[in-house]
Amino acid sequence: MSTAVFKPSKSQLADQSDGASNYLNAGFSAKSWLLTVDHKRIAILYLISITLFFFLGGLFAVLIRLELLTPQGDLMQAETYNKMFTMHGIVMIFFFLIPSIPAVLGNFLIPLMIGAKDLAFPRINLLSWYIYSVGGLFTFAAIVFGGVDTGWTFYTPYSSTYSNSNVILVAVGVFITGFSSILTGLNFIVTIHKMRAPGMTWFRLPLFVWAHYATSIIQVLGTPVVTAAIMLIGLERLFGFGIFDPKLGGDPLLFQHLFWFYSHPAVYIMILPGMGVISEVITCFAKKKVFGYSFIAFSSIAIAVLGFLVWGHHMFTSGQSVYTSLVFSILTFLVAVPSAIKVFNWTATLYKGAVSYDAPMLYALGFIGLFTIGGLTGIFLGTLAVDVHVHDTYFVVAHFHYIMVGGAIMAYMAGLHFWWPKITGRLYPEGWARFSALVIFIGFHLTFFPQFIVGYLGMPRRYHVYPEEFQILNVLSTAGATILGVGYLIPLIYFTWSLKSGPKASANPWGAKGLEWEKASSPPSQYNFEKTPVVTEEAYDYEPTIWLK
Amino acid sequence: MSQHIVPMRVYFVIFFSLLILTAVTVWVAFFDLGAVNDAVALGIATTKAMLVILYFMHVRYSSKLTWIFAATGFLFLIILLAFTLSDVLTRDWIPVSAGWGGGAQ
Amino acid sequence: MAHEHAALQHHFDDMDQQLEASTLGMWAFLITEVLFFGGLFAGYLIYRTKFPEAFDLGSHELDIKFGAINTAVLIGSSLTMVLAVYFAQLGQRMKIVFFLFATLVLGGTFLGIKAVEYSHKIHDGLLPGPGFTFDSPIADQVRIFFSFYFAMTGLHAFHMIIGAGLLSWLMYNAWQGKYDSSYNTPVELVGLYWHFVDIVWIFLFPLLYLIGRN
Amino acid sequence: MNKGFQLFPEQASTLAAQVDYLYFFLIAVSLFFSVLIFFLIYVFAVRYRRKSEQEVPEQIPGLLKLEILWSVIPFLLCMVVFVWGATLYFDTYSPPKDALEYYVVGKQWMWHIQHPTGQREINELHVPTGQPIKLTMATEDVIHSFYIPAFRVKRDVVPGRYTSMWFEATKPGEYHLFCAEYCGTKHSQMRGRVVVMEPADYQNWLSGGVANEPLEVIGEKKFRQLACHTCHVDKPDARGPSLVGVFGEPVRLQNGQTVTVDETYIRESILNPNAKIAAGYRPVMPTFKGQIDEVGLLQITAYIKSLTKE
Repeated sequence: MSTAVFKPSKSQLADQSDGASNYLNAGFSAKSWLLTVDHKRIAILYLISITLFFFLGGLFAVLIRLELLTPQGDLMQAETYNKMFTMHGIVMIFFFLIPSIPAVLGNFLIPLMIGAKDLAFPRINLLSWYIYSVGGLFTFAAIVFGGVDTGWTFYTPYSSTYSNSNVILVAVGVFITGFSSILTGLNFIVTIHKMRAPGMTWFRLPLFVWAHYATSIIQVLGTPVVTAAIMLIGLERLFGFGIFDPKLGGDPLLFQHLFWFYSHPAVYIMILPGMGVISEVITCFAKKKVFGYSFIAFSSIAIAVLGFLVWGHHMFTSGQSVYTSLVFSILTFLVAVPSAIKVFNWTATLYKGAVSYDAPMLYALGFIGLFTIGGLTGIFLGTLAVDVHVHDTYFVVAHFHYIMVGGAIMAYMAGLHFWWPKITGRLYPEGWARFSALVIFIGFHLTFFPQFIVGYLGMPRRYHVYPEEFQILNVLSTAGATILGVGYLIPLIYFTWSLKSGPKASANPWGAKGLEWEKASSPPSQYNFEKTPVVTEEAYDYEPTIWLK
Repeated sequence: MSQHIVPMRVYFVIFFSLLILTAVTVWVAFFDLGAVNDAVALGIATTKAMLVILYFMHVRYSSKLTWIFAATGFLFLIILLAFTLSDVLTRDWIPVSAGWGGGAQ
Repeated sequence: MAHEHAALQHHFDDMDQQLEASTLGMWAFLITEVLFFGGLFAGYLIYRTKFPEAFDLGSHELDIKFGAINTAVLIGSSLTMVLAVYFAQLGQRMKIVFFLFATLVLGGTFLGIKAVEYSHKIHDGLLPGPGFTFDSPIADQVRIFFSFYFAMTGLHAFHMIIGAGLLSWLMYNAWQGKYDSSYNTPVELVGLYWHFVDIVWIFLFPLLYLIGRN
Repeated sequence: MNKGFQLFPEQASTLAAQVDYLYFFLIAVSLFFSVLIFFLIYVFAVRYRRKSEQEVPEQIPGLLKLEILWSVIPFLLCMVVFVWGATLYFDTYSPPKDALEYYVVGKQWMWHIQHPTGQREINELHVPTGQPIKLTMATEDVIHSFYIPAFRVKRDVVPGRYTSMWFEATKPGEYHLFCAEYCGTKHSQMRGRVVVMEPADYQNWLSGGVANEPLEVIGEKKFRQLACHTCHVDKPDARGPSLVGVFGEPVRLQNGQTVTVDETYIRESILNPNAKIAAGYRPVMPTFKGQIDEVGLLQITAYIKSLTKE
């Protein structure tokens, strides 16, 4: 592993103190971006690619909602519809939600927050973006060549034997992308262990970093198992291996176990980083030390570990053993506790604060509201008898959209607004940002709340046509989706506008705590800090502290 | 952390232990001991793996952090195996025909 | 920082930090590998539980000689690998190259024997798929055994091939004199990887060849 | 079937109300916590609004007692819900002894249903009220899931084995029957209706339909058609074991193990005869894989079950 020695020269350091030299203007050629090993530039590469995938996945969502406007299948064929929801799921989960906060905000911020010059393995970081892109290309090719119709869950034997669509191409795409996720997680773990600045002890770390540490554990432990399962599907389709073929004695439930061993914890890959963002935003806009720091920190780790013990709650009706279901159910309730702890602590942080309502805070408060509903309905699904009724209905669809869209994307938006001045050095238009937060909040509820009702009524998910008494609720949902879509387009426009025309941001426009605000310029210089910072205080140390007894 | 250099002798001792264990496990496989066979084969394999991890991979001389990392992978592997197996083994405890008129129990 | 090593990357403070980070990264990667193979082991375990007779029949088809010899070969290659690391720590250039080469040869031997085994099995119609033939009332279940046999040993062999590539790259660098007592991290990391691949085989051998033999 | 706008599904089985009580309890708990959180956020947000840019509030790092309180209370509530839900769930796995057995076979994309009296239906299920009904289900191809929202029951139908579920309808009417597990192109059209009738109406319906033979009679015909009876006869020197009175009884296998003769064992013995051979017999039976479908398997099983010792 030979490498050249990069050291900022004296002149570069002098430049950056007057804001002239930063990571953005350190080079303008395509090569300086595509072969960069700077974690901040790689974060920008991710930002662009996941935005593309987000709007691609969003397009599928719009088409799905339009089709469901009427009970009949009038916009598209059943086959096309099935491909739509499959591609929506695959694109949104593997190519948007899983990389979103970690690969963009985590990549950009973790070294800055812990006082490091870069992630531990900068070239592996770049490699993981390329792996992600190659995986994305395979998936995109599968879409172009006619799509895939297995559902994002790839249940066997439908996916391994019966489906006539491009399962192999997509499987290869997801397989490859998995390694990108693994490498990102691995990079974060090592960085957080080994690259902290002097004085940055574990219990001085920002909660954002704790959340990402927990996320990385899941990425490293969970992803390989789904990778193996998808590899077996590939072998079965290519060579007829027959491991999942019931005609040979294969057990279709084996795939479900392997799949959910990853895919349930994967939900926490999506939501934990969001929880990290919320902890940062709430403390900053309440100007207060977070309430119960160590409880929030350890609840992240608890969620990551317990998250691996509950996957069977996706299989309560699958023919899984009753006794195994009982164990999975009780463990599922255990995961509820650390999530509840977080929500209570965030709320308590506001108590006696000095709260202001800038856009990131609006998104964060929206997150708490939506995540609370999403989390509580998760309890419904962990409850054995109730789950039997609502499993595979729109109740489930509503629940996980409350977590993933209401939770993860709200948090992503909160974080994007919060750190936008740091990332780009520009301010976004505050009025528009608050407006879009409101639009998204309203649009979201209108889209997904009716789905709880239609789900309990019994409308199964993945239905192209449905009984007509469900129509009114579906129309409401589609109307909400339209508003939601507009809500996501507004930020796209004003963010793009602010890149050129937004007012210049100071190093710490929010008056926030943390190394990235206090010790780095906006945008940060190429090597983050002029000299390695030394940490002497705890996170969010706004003066003065009163110790309650 | 400067590197800990292990005397070469240790490596040879481990190498010969591994070879002997391999011979033993093959030898035992030809006796019919029922379920004991499986236990012995897996026990020997685990022992061999431990020797490789502790000595060849230097975990014995490494920081506590490395110990934790080395253990974590296997711990979660056990979780995966245990839960999956628990499903397969207890699936038929309530037979399909439970409670049928004249049905099986 | 009085003296900076040429191999020190810009974002690390010193060589110790770089070494610790790399080693930890390798271990994290190996955790991933444990669970990657773990997915297959879970499948194997379940089917072995469901179809014990078929799996016994299947393992009778495997040649215990090949398996045992390969186990010994791989253990030998682990020894030569660890010796390469040992001499890298001492900074003895030619001995590093020699033991890396020995490891490569043993690894190649393993793959060669594996290839012979594979061709026998394929010739006997034991490759799962449309051409699978096995004379038994429970041939379908035996076919599942062979699915696992080929998937697991195939994935293992694939890791060996990658390992061989890494060894060749190390040999080139060692020959160039890039590793000495102050910097030999790549040798150590590839060593960890190679031993891990060895461990996988240590489990595959009894599971596929030995259990249910009698 | 209520075609109009609804906010809550009908309750048409003994289970429905029980599930709904638990559901309402969960809603009450959820409402309590959501309202609590939203109220607190609202109050704090208004009350502690930042007054000036320079304002820095008092810092409160946390309070252990509160943390314990809000960990323990949700945990205890969750345990209540767990026990409640688990009890109900266990009930759904324990059909009453007097349940009538129906057979369901799912295939892309239809439900094939057989009554114990022999009636066959496609995508329709007629049942009487006040009578526990047990469904034994199989699938010809991929995983399906048999779902009747008004009864609050759902169970996946898994290829290669039987699954089962039971219910007792309480309210006459027509209800939806859905396939809830995605099963391919026409998944959303794999649905039908459940018709619940008063017992007397059900009897009328049974007798009014096309002439139907009881399941075991159809099964017997199949049994003869496939020439099973040439070996499986009640004679000491027969090539195959007698099937009279075997159902539900243990049988010794050649390898020394003992299995109970149930649906799964019969199914396996027809499709893969030599996997588990009864002690004292030679592995001479050919497989019937490909000659018989899941429906036929269920019919023969019903016939074998009907063979009781005098």
